[in-house]
Amino acid sequence: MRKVTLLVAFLFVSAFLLLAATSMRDFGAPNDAAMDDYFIANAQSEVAANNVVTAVVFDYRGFDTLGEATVLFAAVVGILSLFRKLRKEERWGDER
Amino acid sequence: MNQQGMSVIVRTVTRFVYGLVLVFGFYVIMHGHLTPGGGFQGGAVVASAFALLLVAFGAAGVKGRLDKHLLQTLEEIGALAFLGLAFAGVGTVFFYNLLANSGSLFGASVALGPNAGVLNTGGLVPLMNWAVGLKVMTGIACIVIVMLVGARKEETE
Amino acid sequence: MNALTVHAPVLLVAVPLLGAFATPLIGKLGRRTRDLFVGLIVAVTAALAGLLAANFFASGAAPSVYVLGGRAFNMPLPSGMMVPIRILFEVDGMSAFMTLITALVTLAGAYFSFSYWKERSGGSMYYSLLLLLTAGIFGMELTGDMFNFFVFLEITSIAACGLIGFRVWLRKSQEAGFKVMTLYTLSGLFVLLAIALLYGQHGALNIGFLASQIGSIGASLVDKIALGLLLTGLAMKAGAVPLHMWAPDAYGEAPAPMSAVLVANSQASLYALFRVLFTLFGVGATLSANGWILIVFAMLTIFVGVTMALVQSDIKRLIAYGAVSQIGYMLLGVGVGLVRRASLLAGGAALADKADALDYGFVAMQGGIFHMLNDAACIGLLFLTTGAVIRASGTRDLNKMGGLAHRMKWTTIFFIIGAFALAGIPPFNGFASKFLIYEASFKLSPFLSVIAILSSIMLLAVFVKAFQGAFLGSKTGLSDAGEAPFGMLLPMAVLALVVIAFGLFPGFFVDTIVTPAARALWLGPSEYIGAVLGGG
Amino acid sequence: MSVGNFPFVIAALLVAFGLYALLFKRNLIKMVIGISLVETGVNLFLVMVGYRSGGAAPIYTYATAGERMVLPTPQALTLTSIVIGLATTALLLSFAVFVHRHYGTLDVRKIKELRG
Repeated sequence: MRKVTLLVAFLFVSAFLLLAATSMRDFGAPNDAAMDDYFIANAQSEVAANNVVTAVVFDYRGFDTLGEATVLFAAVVGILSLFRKLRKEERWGDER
Repeated sequence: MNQQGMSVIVRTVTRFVYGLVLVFGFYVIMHGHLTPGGGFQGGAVVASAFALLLVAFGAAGVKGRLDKHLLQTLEEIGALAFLGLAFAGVGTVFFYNLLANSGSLFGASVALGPNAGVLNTGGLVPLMNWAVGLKVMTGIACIVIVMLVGARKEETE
Repeated sequence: MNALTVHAPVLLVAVPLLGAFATPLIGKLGRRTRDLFVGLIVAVTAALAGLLAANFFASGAAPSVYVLGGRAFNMPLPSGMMVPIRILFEVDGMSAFMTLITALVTLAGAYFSFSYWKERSGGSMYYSLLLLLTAGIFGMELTGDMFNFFVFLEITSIAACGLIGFRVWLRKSQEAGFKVMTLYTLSGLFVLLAIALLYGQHGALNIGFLASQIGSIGASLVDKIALGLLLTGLAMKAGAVPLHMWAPDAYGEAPAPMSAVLVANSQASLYALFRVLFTLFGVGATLSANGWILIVFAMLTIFVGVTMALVQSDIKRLIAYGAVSQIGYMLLGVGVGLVRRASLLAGGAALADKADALDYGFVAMQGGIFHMLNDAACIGLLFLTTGAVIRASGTRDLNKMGGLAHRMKWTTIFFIIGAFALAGIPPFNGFASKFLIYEASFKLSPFLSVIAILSSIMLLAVFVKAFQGAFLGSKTGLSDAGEAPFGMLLPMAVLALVVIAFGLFPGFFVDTIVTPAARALWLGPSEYIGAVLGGG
Repeated sequence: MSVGNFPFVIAALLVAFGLYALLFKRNLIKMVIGISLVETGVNLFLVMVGYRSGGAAPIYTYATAGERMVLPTPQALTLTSIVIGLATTALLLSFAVFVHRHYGTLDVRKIKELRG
């Protein structure tokens, strides 16, 4: 029963994905690139960086990068908290 | 692979390669605004050098050299530095790049179009690269060490 | 407008982030200093949320933008461009309303933790994760950019899972951590794939711009598949049945105050779901079908949540299923509103004329949105009382507890308030919002309203069982049980006061904060787009 | 020669394979591998969306004058999502270590205290 449900869900989602991929526009021909053309044209004058990708990562979309650094920070804190030293009273299996 | 690390060949090669990998990682971070790469990529390269040390010498072999508390502190400092650089522009808008084209440190303008690249450009971007690079190298190294040492403990139990 | 008001949206994210980064460093100075610091950061964040909301609701409720890294905070478009280049934050009625909920719950959860988590190891990391979760939730609610939203979604996922697995000595918490992280990641990847599809079609990531594109040229097949992926991913993250497998585990296994914050996290996903349905695909998509999908989700969630709560003997898990069922009421209210809105649009009626208490669609929206706030307050209260109860008795099994009412008078009273409010008994806040939902959904279909009312009654039975198991009976086997310390009672009392206040003066709160929020969704994307692209 | 949208189909297939591993494998580590596959597929899709035929990398250092460049935004987004993927994978693997410590197995059929 469980397996059949999973199989149906899997086939359904996969079919949707393939449908989305086949009805996309052609590869290598973006519909609307106004935003990216702006980056390519103005990264040197506005950010003074030769690498447009870095200009996007740290200036135009800098807030994403802050979030990304935060995600890594959260993972480090989470992993350190899993492997931390426990106190004596925190016994295996205590539900408090 | 045992607690003492791998064979003498691997350890010798590691001693040679380790420094080169570090230098390459720092190069990638430093030239992030000019060539492919940046803080994340360079940080990952440096962290891979730490991982190489761990693999070659074992958890016991690097015990004195890579301390996880120090790494964690450095990571927090990197994160705070990045956030601080973002706050620096708050007089105008959060994340405003106030050093770009200002003429001060990293503030040189760049010639439009293809050029050879000048290191002294990019405003806050190179500084952020360094902050993120510090954060990523210490963060990933911290993850690798903690997971390796933690997994070891389980085997001996 | 002064500088603080201008920068309030971004400070709401940046201040908790600063706290999260600095907490492990400050933690080296000792527990008291760290608690003071965290308390200060949480209080400042809550004050900023209050300032933002007060300023917004006082100023006539037009959406405002904040451009990150631009030359001025209110210039989304560079000269001559039609596309917003930078990431921007956008505050409208709904997001201002959501920040209030998050601020309330995190305030209660953090201050409760100061005494709840006092004797535990890893306190600095605990508060760091809490602040990261807070920052992520605020970011999800305020951002106006699809990819930025995804980044904040992932921050909340990772921080939440770190908190769920925080009690490593419990085997169940580790199982829950793995399961929840898997499903959160999967939902995040669905959202990311949808973003990639939308970017591939329209070459932009700004929600307002995408909405105007979809509105003007109509939703293509790829857009509709992206909508399906967004619906699936966000419903999964919000814990709607049949994608709820993670929710009871997460709420049940996290430390008690964090369960309350996790509910706020689910509500932020729910907010994003509404944002997608009303703003991103507000015109030009199959609105009525979307509404009915929400209603089906809602009925399943209400029914499954309550029936599963009936058979639990673990008090935390019982309340967790109660929390799942409440998500269904919010979905029901907003789904009914969406169906009604679609039929009004098809009939050519002006939506602005219908945005009052006379049209049942708008009333349903008010009910669903008001219920988010009410649910956060009373579920938060219930989780906090459960934390106090488990701490006093040392077990979560209702069959082993008993007689706590003799020793924990205040906790008992707070539990009764929370339970009655959640089951929708009159003088409390749950009744105020559930009544609006019943009334409005009855006009769409009596069947919906009957199921919703019956489920509420069953929920009351569930809580009577839990109350009888935990609090009534003789004083047995609980030698060290005593009243919870003052530090834990105070946050509970604050939430109880909120529950009572919203129950006694629902009209005032509906008029001042709920109606602008409901209007922001009901009127569709034109105002939201106008704030970004100008004109409108 | 035009390739139509065949590359997108490849990325979608990769996502589907990952989903298959996630849903039908019984080992926690293999489930993590499934998640990683889905992630890779989505990242591949994202970076493909930004390709412009004949375009070079959007970096001006030593570039040829007047050259066509591919779109920079998807590359930045992919960079972000790769790091996010790294973080989630690391956390998932840590949870797997602890599940193994508590239950002594990685088989999902034997780890089922949280049912119902």
